[in-house]
Amino acid sequence: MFRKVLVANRGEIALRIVRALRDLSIRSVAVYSDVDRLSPHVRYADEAYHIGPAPARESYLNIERIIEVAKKAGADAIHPGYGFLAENSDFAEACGAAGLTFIGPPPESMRLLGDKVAARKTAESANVPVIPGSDELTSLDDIRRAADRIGYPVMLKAAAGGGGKGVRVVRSPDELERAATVAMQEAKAAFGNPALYVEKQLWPVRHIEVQIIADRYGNIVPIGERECSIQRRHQKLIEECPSPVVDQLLRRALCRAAVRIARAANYHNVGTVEFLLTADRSFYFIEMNTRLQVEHPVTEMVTGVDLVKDQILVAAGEELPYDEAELLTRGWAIECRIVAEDPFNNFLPSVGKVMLAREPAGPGIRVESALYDGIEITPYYDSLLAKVTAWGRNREGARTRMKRALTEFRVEGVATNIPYLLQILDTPAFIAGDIDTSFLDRYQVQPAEPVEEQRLAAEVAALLYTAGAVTDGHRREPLDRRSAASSQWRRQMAQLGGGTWWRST
Amino acid sequence: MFRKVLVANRGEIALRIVRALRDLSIRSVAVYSDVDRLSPHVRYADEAYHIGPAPARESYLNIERIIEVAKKAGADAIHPGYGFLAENSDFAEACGAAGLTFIGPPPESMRLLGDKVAARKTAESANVPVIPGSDELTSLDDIRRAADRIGYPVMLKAAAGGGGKGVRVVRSPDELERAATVAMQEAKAAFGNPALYVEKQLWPVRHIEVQIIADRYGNIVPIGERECSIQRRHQKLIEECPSPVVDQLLRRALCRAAVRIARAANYHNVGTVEFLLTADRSFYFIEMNTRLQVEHPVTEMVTGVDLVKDQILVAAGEELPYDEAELLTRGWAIECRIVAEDPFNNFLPSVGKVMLAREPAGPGIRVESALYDGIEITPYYDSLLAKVTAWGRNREGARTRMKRALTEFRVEGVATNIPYLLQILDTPAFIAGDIDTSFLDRYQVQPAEPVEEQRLAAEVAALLYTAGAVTDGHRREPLDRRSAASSQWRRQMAQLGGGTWWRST
Amino acid sequence: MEKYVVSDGNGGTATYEVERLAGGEVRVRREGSETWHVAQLEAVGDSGLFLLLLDHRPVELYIQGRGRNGAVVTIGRHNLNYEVERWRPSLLRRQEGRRRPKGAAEVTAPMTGTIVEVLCAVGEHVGQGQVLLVMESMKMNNEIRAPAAGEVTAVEVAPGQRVTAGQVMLRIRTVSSGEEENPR
Amino acid sequence: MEKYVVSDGNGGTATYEVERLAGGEVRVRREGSETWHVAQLEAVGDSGLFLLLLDHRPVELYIQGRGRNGAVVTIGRHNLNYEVERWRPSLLRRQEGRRRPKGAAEVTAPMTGTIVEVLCAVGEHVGQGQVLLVMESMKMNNEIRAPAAGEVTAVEVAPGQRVTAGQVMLRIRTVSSGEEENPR
Repeated sequence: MFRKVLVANRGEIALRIVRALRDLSIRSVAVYSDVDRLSPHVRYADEAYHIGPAPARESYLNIERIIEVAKKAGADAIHPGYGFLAENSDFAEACGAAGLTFIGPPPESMRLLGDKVAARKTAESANVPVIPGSDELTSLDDIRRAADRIGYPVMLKAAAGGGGKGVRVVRSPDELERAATVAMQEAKAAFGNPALYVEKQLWPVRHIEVQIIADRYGNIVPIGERECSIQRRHQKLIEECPSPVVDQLLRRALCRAAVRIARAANYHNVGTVEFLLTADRSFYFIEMNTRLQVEHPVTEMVTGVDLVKDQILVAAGEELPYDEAELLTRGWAIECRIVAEDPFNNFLPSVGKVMLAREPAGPGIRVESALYDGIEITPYYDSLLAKVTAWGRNREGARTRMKRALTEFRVEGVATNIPYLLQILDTPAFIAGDIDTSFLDRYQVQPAEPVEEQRLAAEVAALLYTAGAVTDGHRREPLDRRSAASSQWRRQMAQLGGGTWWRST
Repeated sequence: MFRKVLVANRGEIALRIVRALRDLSIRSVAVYSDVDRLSPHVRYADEAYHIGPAPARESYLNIERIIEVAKKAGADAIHPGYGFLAENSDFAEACGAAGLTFIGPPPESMRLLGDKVAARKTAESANVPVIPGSDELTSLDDIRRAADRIGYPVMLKAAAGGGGKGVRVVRSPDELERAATVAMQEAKAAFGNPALYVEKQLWPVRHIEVQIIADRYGNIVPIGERECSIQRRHQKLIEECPSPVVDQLLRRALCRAAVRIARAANYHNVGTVEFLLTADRSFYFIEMNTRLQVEHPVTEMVTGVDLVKDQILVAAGEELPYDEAELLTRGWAIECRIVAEDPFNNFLPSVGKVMLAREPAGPGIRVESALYDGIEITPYYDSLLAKVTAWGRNREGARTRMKRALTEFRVEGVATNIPYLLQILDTPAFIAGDIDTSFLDRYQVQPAEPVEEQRLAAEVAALLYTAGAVTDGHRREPLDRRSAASSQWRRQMAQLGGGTWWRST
Repeated sequence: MEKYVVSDGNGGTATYEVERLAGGEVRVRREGSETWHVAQLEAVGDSGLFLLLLDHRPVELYIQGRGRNGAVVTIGRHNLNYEVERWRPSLLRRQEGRRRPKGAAEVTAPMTGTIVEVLCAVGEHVGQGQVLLVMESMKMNNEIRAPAAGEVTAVEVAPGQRVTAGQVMLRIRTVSSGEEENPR
Repeated sequence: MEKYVVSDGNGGTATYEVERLAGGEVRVRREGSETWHVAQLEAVGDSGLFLLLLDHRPVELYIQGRGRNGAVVTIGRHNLNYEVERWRPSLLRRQEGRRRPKGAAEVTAPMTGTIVEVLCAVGEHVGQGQVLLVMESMKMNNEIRAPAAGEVTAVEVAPGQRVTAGQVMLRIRTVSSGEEENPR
């Protein structure tokens, strides 16, 4: 077993890993950029090393520096978390070259599954359905033939590209020529290669994924599916386990497919196989994420498996301590991602100081967070502040507990999407589990004004606060340090009998 | 179903109930004494009413006032929590007379099981073993005959008494006369009645209890056992579910016995049947607690049952939504009670202001707490501040997570038993599950001095703090408001360039 | 009995009668309403969190003082900015004067980030809500929209430029009702 | 290079050499040790919680300032009380003088509560750790023990009496080594 592991990440996931290491009695080494020195992942670790300035490419993406620190600290292994270097096969190889275990799959598997075309071929070879599509095409005639064969609507995608760049949806044959011409121009401009490929546009679809874990001895265990159809700009926002539409038969088929792909890719460690599921209950492989997933807690709460602990164990060469038949699933879990974005201002990221962070708790609630009072939210990293997972004996039980938890969650000083999440949880479609990947695109944020009851409370509070009619004299210094006058006045008030101004009249 | 429920309690258990009510979409009414206005159970409730000054007899034990508030607020039911009025059958009857549902068993069951002798008879009638003992005795000869029949060691207890008052352990016949004479004198002085009864002293024993829940339709479901042998002064400190020594056969026997007693007492709602378990795996009924138990979370984490939610449902006349066969138990849970007592100062209760309360979180950890930064711990109520429950796939997994959680838990300003709990968790006996009710009596607190590493860190911190060598100038106002000089000096320092004193040299 | 005027940032005002009760409670009535409310406000620790008990309803609020008479109250998702003054006959009229919007608007950076695209030019007339700029922050592109209809009078940023939160990026002369008069 | 003397409440002192590095880090060495340590101290929010990074080891501490040069540092279960002064040749001698315990001790109430029993009387000689009083608080009886051996010189409470935290309940003249001299 490892004696010491470096965690090459930050925020809530780094803290999650530090905690798992502590549970395993393995020493943890945190790394931090200039702006993260006070983060909980640093404070809760056994050791901590500064690795550079705030921008990720100079710190959390700095392979050389991270490996240097790991060797200096005497670590045996590196856990990459998710994001940053987690799917970087060069990093995995560099770890190996430095004599450090990379806690993740073998670099070859990462490379194979990271290449779109190769991953698709792997899935086909494993008898897993992929989205009907063409090879690379460069002539309009070939594109038209492919589209006719596949059937409209189709998507045109840059063969050399990635992300959403150059993607065009074509609903009917008469739209094809114009769309293909523009898409080829864009592809050439963006990637230097005009080649396109044509893919069936499936709609409506659900995003369903299967969690797997594999050891080095050929044991591959699927640990249930997750439903991740609630997405905004391709960012998952609410995930659940299990899916409201996956029954035992479909679950078995999905799990078998996921295991076949993992086996075909010589995979070990944790991974997630993503599928699209259409209304007729057909599923299609999209891609495999070769790392721990943000939404892993929903699986953990329903199955009782500790994915982070177990991925460390299998990376250390241990055999999986359970097989599929031993895993008992129980109840339902829903996760909400709390991000620093303002839902009432076009989802602008909000930065600044969190004056107060009070997290929810109580039965069925798990919070993964690196918030603390006084944390500065900076523009350097993604906007994820915390994850709340709610467990219930059934979906409605998890949903109501999630609402309770989000109502308890206070983040003052920085706008979050909590009110938006509360709105989504109350839509009839979400309550019914009737969701697909376009759900949030269709959903309009309710721009709620304060209700009369709130306005009255706020006015009365402002009145009592400024008039000094605060019980017990607990008056705080104003945050606005510029207004020294106010501060002085408050001090005078305090000398005249505290905030209990009323008592002195 | 109820529309509105008054919670006649305070602290973490009142908050637990408020949360359950929210999960059920039932409005909650909190009550508070003078010192509890800012408590989370008040803040998280839908309504809150003041019921009197701090001493419990004038507030949380004031039956008339609580029922008056319940009627004023339009509540349908009252949840008593545990402690205070939870086992007061007069209160349960007063609720009924006022047209309010008491969320607990029927007053007749409470009365029957609250009477030691009647409870013992009920157990015997239900074929449940009780501790061998005598009837009430007043002559020395009768006492000697009873002791001889039962076999030494025996305990002499005041027949009219309760608590530990007048209890004497007699190890051999030659000790009997003196002990019985003194015990009768004490009993007469304390209760006006010198009558004693003689009971077999069982030792070593474990305290094992069975959680049950029953609806109004005769369905009684046992929900597993709890091991509560870690006690100090008869106060449970660490509880777990399941027990390290209870196997499937014994579990079945314990559960059957618990159900028989509940049925004999016409019981419904939640309740706990307590047993002593001897080394030869015999068990003896002690008493039945006719209320929710402090340690209910361990059962909840292992079974997935929400005991508070379900007790509200059955009180509202619903049928139990599960039977024994449907309950899946999974893994292991351990609870630690965090109390405001100083383990290094003879366990003196500590009162005062909690300057900082940071609770643990993460996978497998559940915290039930009513702490917040700034809360005043007063001498009016018991010293329970919070409960931490850790779940793991096995006992060792739960234990290591508990250690992690207690290490993360910070309570500044008031001494707690957290270091003591950490010591206990690391004893070989606890690790082996080899515990009995006298474990803590034998255990000596390790009066740990700071280790050299800690002393160095503290000295360096004091040095950098007072010298103003604090990074980023985050200097706080001294808590000691008496030292205005210091405060002024700090302000001057701030004007001279903040706490970054080093930068200005 | 005291009387106070509570003004929100948007020109709305309400007058309250206030009366003290025992134990720190207060009775308040909004002018124009028949209802007296019983209220009590207390700080929860030193963090800025307050508990208001209003007619037995607990309400958590976050309050930041602003100057002698001001307070920003956060309730749920709402940040409400108040000024509170003792009531005087002349007060309401002055409040009225404040209500009208000014004829110019500044578009400031809502967060630190980098300008990706500028989608308007000086002299251009833009509609309320029209996208003026795209800026990148936290690995996301964000559209900055016009707060009001008007004419762009200045563009102070260019693509690739790094801006900090609060920095003025554009100026707009608005064409709303505020243009006719600008008191004092 | 600066030099400081750090004194704990029990007469222990340590002298430190201090040197500043870039980025807020500091190099410190305890006199008598060969080892230089790299340290950095920073406040986590405004709550009194601090992070000390000491040779790459993160240590959370809770610090309360006391006067101009004092700090109470809580580390783990320990509350340590320090005074820090710039080093001067005369300093150590003065520190020495402080070490000796005084010849009198007060027994104060550790918490608010009610006296249940008084188990000693004026003039009685008591041993260290002997139970002097029983007081009730939080529904529990608690034994108050003698902090040192000595003679009880005053009993200021009686059974049934309510006492508040910090209130003097008993006075003891101690018979420890401190009695021979009482500097200044």
